[in-house]
Amino acid sequence: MMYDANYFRRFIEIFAKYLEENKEYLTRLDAAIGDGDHGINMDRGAKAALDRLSSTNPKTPGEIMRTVGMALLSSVGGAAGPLYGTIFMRMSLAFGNRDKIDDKNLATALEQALLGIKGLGKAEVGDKTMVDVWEPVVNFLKENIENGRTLPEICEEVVALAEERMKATIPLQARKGRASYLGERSIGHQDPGATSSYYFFRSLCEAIGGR
Amino acid sequence: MMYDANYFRRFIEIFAKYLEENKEYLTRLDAAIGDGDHGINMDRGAKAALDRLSSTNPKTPGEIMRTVGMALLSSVGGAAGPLYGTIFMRMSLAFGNRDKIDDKNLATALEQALLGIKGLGKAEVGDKTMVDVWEPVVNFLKENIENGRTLPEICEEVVALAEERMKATIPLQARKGRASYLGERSIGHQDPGATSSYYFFRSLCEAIGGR
Amino acid sequence: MKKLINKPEDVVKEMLEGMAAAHPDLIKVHFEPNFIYRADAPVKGKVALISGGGSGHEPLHGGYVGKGMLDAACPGNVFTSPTPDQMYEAGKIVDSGAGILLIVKNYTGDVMNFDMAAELLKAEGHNVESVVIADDVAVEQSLYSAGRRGVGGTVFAEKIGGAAAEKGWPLEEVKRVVQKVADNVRSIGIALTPCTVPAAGKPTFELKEDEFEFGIGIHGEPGRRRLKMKPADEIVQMMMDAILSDMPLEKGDEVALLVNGMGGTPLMELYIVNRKVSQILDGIGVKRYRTLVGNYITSLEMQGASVTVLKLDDELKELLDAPVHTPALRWRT
Amino acid sequence: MKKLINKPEDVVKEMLEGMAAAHPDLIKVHFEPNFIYRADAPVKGKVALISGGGSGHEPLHGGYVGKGMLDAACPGNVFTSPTPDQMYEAGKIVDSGAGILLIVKNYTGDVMNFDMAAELLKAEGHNVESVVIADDVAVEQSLYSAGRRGVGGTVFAEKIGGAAAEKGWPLEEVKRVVQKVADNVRSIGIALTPCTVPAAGKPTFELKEDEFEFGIGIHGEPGRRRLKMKPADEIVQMMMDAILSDMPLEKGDEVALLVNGMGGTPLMELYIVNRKVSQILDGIGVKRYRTLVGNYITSLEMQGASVTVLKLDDELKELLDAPVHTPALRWRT
Ligand SMILES: Nc1ncnc2c1ncn2[C@@H]1O[C@H](COP(=O)(O)OP(=O)(O)O)[C@@H](O)[C@H]1O
Ligand SMILES: Nc1ncnc2c1ncn2[C@@H]1O[C@H](COP(=O)(O)OP(=O)(O)O)[C@@H](O)[C@H]1O
Ligand SMILES: [Mg+2]
Ligand SMILES: [Mg+2]
Ligand SMILES: [Mg+2]
Ligand SMILES: [Mg+2]
Repeated sequence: MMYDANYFRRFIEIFAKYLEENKEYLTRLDAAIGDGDHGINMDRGAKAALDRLSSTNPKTPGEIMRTVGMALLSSVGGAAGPLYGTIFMRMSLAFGNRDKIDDKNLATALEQALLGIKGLGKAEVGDKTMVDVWEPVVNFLKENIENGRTLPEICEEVVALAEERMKATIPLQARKGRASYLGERSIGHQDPGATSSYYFFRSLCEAIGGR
Repeated sequence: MMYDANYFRRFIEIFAKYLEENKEYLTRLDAAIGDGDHGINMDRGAKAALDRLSSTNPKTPGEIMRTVGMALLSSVGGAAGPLYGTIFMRMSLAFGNRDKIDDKNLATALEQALLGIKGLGKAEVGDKTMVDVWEPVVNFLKENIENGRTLPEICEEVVALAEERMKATIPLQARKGRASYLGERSIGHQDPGATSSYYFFRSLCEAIGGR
Repeated sequence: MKKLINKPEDVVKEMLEGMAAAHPDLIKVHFEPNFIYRADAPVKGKVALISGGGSGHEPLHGGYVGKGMLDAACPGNVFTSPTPDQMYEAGKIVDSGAGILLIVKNYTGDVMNFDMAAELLKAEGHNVESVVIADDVAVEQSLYSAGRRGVGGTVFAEKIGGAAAEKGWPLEEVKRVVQKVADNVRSIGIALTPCTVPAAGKPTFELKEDEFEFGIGIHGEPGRRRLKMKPADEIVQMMMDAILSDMPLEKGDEVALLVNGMGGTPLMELYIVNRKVSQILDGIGVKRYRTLVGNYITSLEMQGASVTVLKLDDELKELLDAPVHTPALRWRT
Repeated sequence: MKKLINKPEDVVKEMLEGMAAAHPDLIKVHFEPNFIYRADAPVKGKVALISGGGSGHEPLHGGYVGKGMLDAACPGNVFTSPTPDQMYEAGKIVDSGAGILLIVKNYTGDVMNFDMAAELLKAEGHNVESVVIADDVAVEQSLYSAGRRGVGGTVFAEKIGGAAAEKGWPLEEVKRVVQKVADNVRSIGIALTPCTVPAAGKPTFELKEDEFEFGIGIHGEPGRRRLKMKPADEIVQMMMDAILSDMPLEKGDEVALLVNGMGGTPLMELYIVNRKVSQILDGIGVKRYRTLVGNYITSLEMQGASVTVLKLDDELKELLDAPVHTPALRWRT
């Protein structure tokens, strides 16, 4: 499988749509254990990214990801801004100036993004952050793609895994980010960043259908 | 009729009891068209007066009234403090150092008190203040006492008149005091000071029963 | 009612104790009767400025006691004018012989209690003058009311009068300049929420989610009108219309501005108000000489704001800029 | 939600415009990216202090820009850390060549965004150092969390660091003394009511009439524990126990105190809090060298308070007392 610039534009559009639709939901999740801005921030960031995409009209997948990354970095703020900004910047670096991205490139790029998040935030699986979704999902993708499967073939499994790991943050006590200040009171709530990460992977998968 | 120191002590006790019982009521009336403190202030003042009476134990009607007046002046504050303070101070002056007060003395003292209120506050009948109760009631008392009747004989009429004039403040627009700032919004509410004045005259009358 | 207090009947006393603990270099506190006075009072040769009023308007007046402003402040119970004995005892302590100026906000209760105190002080040989501040343009028909209320203009009156007194001006001169402030200052206030007097335990009025009160005073009382909620810019436009129609300012005039919070308003919102106030004044060519934004005269935890505009001349500018050092206002010292 | 605002998405921009209008002598405002900077920046030979964080904590940080305190403040959206481009652009304007000290409140988002800005500035040859403020003793198990939050101690860090920079100290020395403040300051906060982020339109949490939150931060987040409402003295005792058990103060030690309102608390209540704080410190023989009471670091219109205690030595005392002239803090100038 090869993914061209259109695919990545579609991915961003779908991700932005999910963030807009779930702005209040994400904000409510963040209000319970954080400061209630995650949905507002991500929606503002996604809109800034779409604006930047349409005004600068980047041509390659790498340029698209860089444009989105820069837009998120300078508009989201909070913890999610640098984290999501890094995700897209790292993916852009991994894509280089290729016109089309294959499954292997994609897996490598996502792995780089995961390393970026972990380097920045120092969170491990189980800390009740977006890493709880990212690490298992990226590992699953990497393994399957190394074994010759393609993203369209494993899409349903990816989305299901992301959803499962997102929900699995509920019983955890947060050890990183703002929710950690709540101590045991953070138990019983779903992590907002894990939830937006679920939409990330879901959008990546749905973008394929629009080919 | 002659009224001794015991009579005036009883008057103060009854007045204090009414103010305590109607603290919230007076405060509610004042909240509607003023700043919601009339009941609190009058109750605090009455308690200060009782304290002062029991600690200094004045012997004559004039001393009792002066003690109460000073206590009100230095504990009530607001508009009601000087007004009620003046009422008791003027009555004290009119009583002089007599041991017993007759109806004529009483009528004169109340007339002096009315002059005191009007001199201080510059309010006329119809301005929606305590003067709306005081002026007709004092005129009624004065006339009847000049015609040879005594307070016990006219008590019921005095209380009824005071109540009627108190209620008659409801449709008025305030032109003096804090309620005047509300303009037409002051219409439809009973004046708090007129209401405490009704308790004043009612207490003065009920104190007779306790002789 | 949820408040960081102990017993409602103790709030004023405990507040005064807390003030004394915070500012021992600036103020002293006298209890029963209650007043706050300059730590270095009486200041030789200097006219003594005394103000006061109900508590609940903090930092007014106690926060303005100190060098270049008040010599004493007499706090009544919450929203209740102080009693004459407070001003009387304060006057005896702070009068250095140069006389006393009473700065009185125009409320029936305040005026009567201060008048009584003035009589008591005069009877003992003190030279006493008063200026009444009545700057609230919300009170339209002032002939048919107790006159305009004294609100935000009081802060400027105390600052400017205090500067004049600090310079050693005689009583008549200090009175003249405070009266000049009173004559040239206008204010208007609005409320988004009511406030709760501790002893009452309930808010003085109720407001729906989509309503605000226009033309409030500073005692948690309802305003002149209840209106549907609007964007800040429209509310400020109404406020400025009320002020400017009462105070014809000409192009080139200079003003001091006070954009004041009622106690529970975030500073962010006050700056948003100031933005529009400034735009409106700039639009008519009036120069903003100095602007204060913050909580200067409040109504407990009420959310709302007031705007005060003082027309300046050279004399007022110099006195406004003069050094001041009090718990709540400090500059050039 | 009832607020004196226009559109929720415009609050930060309009607040900045209102600040620029109010304080043209002290600050300038840059838009897109947003930051507030000293009107006289860059100040030759002086280390530049930059701080920032989410908006909604006013007067922090923008109100502390000026002589003797910050050179620039970068406001994010309400309760949201600023983005790296803000600190980057601010740094380019305010660095006179003597280097930049970033004062960062310890939140994951703030730390990451400031770190990124530091990288960008270093890449362009600026000398950049950071100090992270983490003074909130409410965060008990700091090993199992993102570490303690930065709250009221930030005000002292900015004041004292600003004084050191103003004296012309080199970057390492300014950093050292700000780190000393960070090491010797402790805070704790409580809330009686939540607050509402304009863009969210709803309060972040709900509290019953008889409940309060103990151990809150400054972002309208719930605290460590929800407790039944108590008299002020008992609440303050709990707060001081939390601070003092983390910060063994000895008889004779001197401290600076900040009794801070969360934005919607009447000053009266803050003084009532200060009364008890002072009694407790006096009780253990700790000397109160200087006390600030008021709204210094807030959470929009939240009702509540925080207490910050900074242990002083001669160096810190001198720097604390040094002249400062900003919109929100001014003395000796
Ligand atoms: N150290 C970290 N590592 C990874 N993810 C983190 C970290 N800290 C926070 N997050 C994620 O960020 C989310 C919160 O984002 P957001 O609400 O936008 O930022 P903030 O907490 O600054 O308000 C959390 O739900 C969590 O998933
Ligand atoms: N000028 C006046 N003359 C006579 N009575 C007045 C005057 N002003 C106010 N009052 C009376 O005082 C009452 C209010 O008293 P109170 O609430 O204790 O004082 P304040 O208005 O200062 O809060 C009013 O209801 C009115 O009857
Ligand atoms: Mg958040
Ligand atoms: Mg009243
Ligand atoms: Mg009153
Ligand atoms: Mg945030």
